[in-house]
Amino acid sequence: MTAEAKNQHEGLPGDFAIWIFILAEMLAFGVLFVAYAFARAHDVALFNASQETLNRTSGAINTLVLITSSYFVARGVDAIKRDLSRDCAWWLGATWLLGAVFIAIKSAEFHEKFSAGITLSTNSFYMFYLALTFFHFMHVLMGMIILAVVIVKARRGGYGSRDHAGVETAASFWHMVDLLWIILFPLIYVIR
Amino acid sequence: MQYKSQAVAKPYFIAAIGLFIGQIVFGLVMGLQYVVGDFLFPAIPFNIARMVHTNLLIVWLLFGFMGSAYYLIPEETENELYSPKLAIITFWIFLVAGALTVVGYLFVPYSTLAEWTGNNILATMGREFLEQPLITKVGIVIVALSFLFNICMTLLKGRKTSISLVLVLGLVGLAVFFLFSFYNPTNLVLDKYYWWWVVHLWVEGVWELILGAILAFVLIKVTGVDREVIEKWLYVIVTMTLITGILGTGHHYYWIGAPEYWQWWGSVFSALEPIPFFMMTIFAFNMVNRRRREHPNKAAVLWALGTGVLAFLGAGVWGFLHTLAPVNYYTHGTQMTASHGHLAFYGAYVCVVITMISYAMPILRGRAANSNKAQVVEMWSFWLMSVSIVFITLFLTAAGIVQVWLQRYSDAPMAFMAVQDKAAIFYWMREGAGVIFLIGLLTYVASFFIKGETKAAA
Amino acid sequence: MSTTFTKSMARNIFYGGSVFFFLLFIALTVDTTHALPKRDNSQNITPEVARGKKIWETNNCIGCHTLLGEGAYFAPELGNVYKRRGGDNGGAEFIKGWIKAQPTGIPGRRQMPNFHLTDQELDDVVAFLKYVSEINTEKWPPNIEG
Amino acid sequence: MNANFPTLIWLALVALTLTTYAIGASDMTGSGAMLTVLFIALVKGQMVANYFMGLRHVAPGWRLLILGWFLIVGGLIALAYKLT
Repeated sequence: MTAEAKNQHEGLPGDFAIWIFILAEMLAFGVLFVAYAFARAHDVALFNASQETLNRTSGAINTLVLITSSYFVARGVDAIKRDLSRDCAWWLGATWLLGAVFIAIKSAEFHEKFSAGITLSTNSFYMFYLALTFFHFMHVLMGMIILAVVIVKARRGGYGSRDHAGVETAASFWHMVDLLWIILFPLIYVIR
Repeated sequence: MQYKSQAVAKPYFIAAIGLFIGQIVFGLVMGLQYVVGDFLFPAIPFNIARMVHTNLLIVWLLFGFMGSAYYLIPEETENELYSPKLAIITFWIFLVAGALTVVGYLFVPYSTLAEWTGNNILATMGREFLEQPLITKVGIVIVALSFLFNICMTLLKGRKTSISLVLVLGLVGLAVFFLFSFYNPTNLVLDKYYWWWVVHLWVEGVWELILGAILAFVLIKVTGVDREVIEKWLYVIVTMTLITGILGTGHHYYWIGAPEYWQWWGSVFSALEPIPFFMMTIFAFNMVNRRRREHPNKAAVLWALGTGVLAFLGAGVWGFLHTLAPVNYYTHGTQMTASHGHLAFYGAYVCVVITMISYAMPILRGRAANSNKAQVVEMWSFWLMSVSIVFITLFLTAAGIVQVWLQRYSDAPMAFMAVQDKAAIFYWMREGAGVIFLIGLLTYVASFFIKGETKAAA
Repeated sequence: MSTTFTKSMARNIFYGGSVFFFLLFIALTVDTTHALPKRDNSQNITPEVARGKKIWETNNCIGCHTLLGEGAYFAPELGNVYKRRGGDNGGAEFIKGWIKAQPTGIPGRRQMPNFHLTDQELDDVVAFLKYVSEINTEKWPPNIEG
Repeated sequence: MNANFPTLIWLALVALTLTTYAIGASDMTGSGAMLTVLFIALVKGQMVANYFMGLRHVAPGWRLLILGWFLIVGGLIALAYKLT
């Protein structure tokens, strides 16, 4: 495994280290998704019943929020490639705001569940629902921290068309967060 | 030896190997007691021999880690150790405290030892691996603080490399998590919950940082590969270690009364724990293949590669065998656990400490590497010890399977002692492998005294 | 351009990743702490149980036995010994009788030392083992043999 | 790739999300709905990975890895639902 992944096309966007982290996270989430599916196979009635109590609309809104934020961050990367440092900072700022919206919606959902006395130990469905969405929730927060660091540097013109690995690293991580939710939303909120 | 103060590491390495021999002797005593129940009874009952075996293991590994740190920190930070005198004082305090504790185990009934050493003030004794009396635990904290003070002062003054940073993070983590050994609530579930913060977050957390840092240092020295490449992969490996190991603690929380969700979290994240060990093996072989110099110390290179492979085998593969909750339900508390324990401790921590000793000792004695004759003997000791520990692991795995089959999985489970008799054949074979291990260890010690023409000092 | 792979990014991910997962572990620990009282049988911890635990520790029983599967594998699991030996009718008498009768002295067999416990200490140890046997361990061990 | 190509991708993603939501809101159950929803998730994932993440002009190995992940995870989920 050579350190610089030489390939005839362009290299992976951003820093290779983040890609090792992204693949590890996707592996962990993938295993948890499959674990959810097989745990459900043991107790379909309970899962379906508990699933009804979820707020599917807020889940859908969150999906739209994350997809749009993924679009914004892609536009941000596109902007920095054309040396538009301020535009990039603006797009990333918009992405960050949508992340905050996601956090707000999700926090409301959690609050509603916790105040209803639902915890990780209530039943198997809620364990997976709370565990997976909280694990993802923490990743959104982490993504926002990374984005914030990049936004600050971008506003100071720290990136250019030749050197924007930092922006692409943050963007790749954020897209991963969106990718995970793209599976998580239908799996937990929709399929029954 | 670039810095005079690196000589401080020598007594630590000698003490480490000495205590290692003691550990193996008591291991053999216990191995025989498994098949001849009243061997040395009542002079040394099994539980006393076990305490000495496990405590000597941990103490000699700590000596090895401290010796390694005293050797590599001056070289990494490019300045003399802050206070070699303090290091020697710490050495004697730790050695005397350890020796007194072992003497206390052997010659004083444990309950009396508890009376004398303030267990009534703060009860911390009587738990696996943490059997040390209160005063010894306090002594360990003092030794750790003075050691960390010495290392950190040296680090602050000198060059800060990633290797020394990761090593010091691991050592500080080791000291911090040891403090949980003072917490011993009456609630058994809480007691066990935080007991694992000492044991698991050591050997599947911060100790892996120490392991990674020492291995990276030795690989830079013996392969001459660019430091930037090695330190980059060191960070990736220790990142994978912590992101899987921290939540991996869950695989100890299945059956001790903690909530049921730990069965999911513990299984998933501990199943990922072999990944950093796999990466470490790839990393070690890759670096050696891309080496830019032929280092005369072939034995140290063999130990470094052995560390990668055996750590992956012992901690990775044998760990994964019984980490998933549905499997662990049957293997928990059987010989399967003991088999994983042996190969994991040897493959990961014994091997890396010996890698460092094999690399550093010749230099401390004024030559780049031992003579070829000595190195051949040392390589023999590597294969004798490694193969015999693998056989110990295989025999204990077989005993574990017998135990699971007869006592746990069957509809008509047999009583514990009856099952132990059924597995006696494997315990005999394990004892034989243990004797070969001791021969291998003595061969290793002998390799230091074999003369012959040697290369000039590095 | 080929993928960049810098040490500084690897270091940042090391710090970020470890802090992230340690916080997650703390969150799960907090939830466990809240959930424990309903399942760790701590409501049955009496002074006898506390003394029994101290006797269990100061005689290093964990050096030969396992408790809830953790310890030495030389002697039987004692997490469910109270139930195995008859529970509320006869469990206590069996355990006390067994401890007093040790060592058996049968040549070649594994020996348990005699700890010279007073009757009160024996009752305390039984109270501790009874308390341990009622902890919710997710139906572990698989059967009464432990 | 003209300027508003990403916008088209974005609109497609929104549409697919609304479709998933519609399926969820309706009382369509059974493997038909499940497979459709999983397929939509796969398509959305590929669109984000290839167009937004920029994997389109990266070595095919990485793109296959991401596609493989979706196929394996989606496949196992479908398998689990088939078992019920």
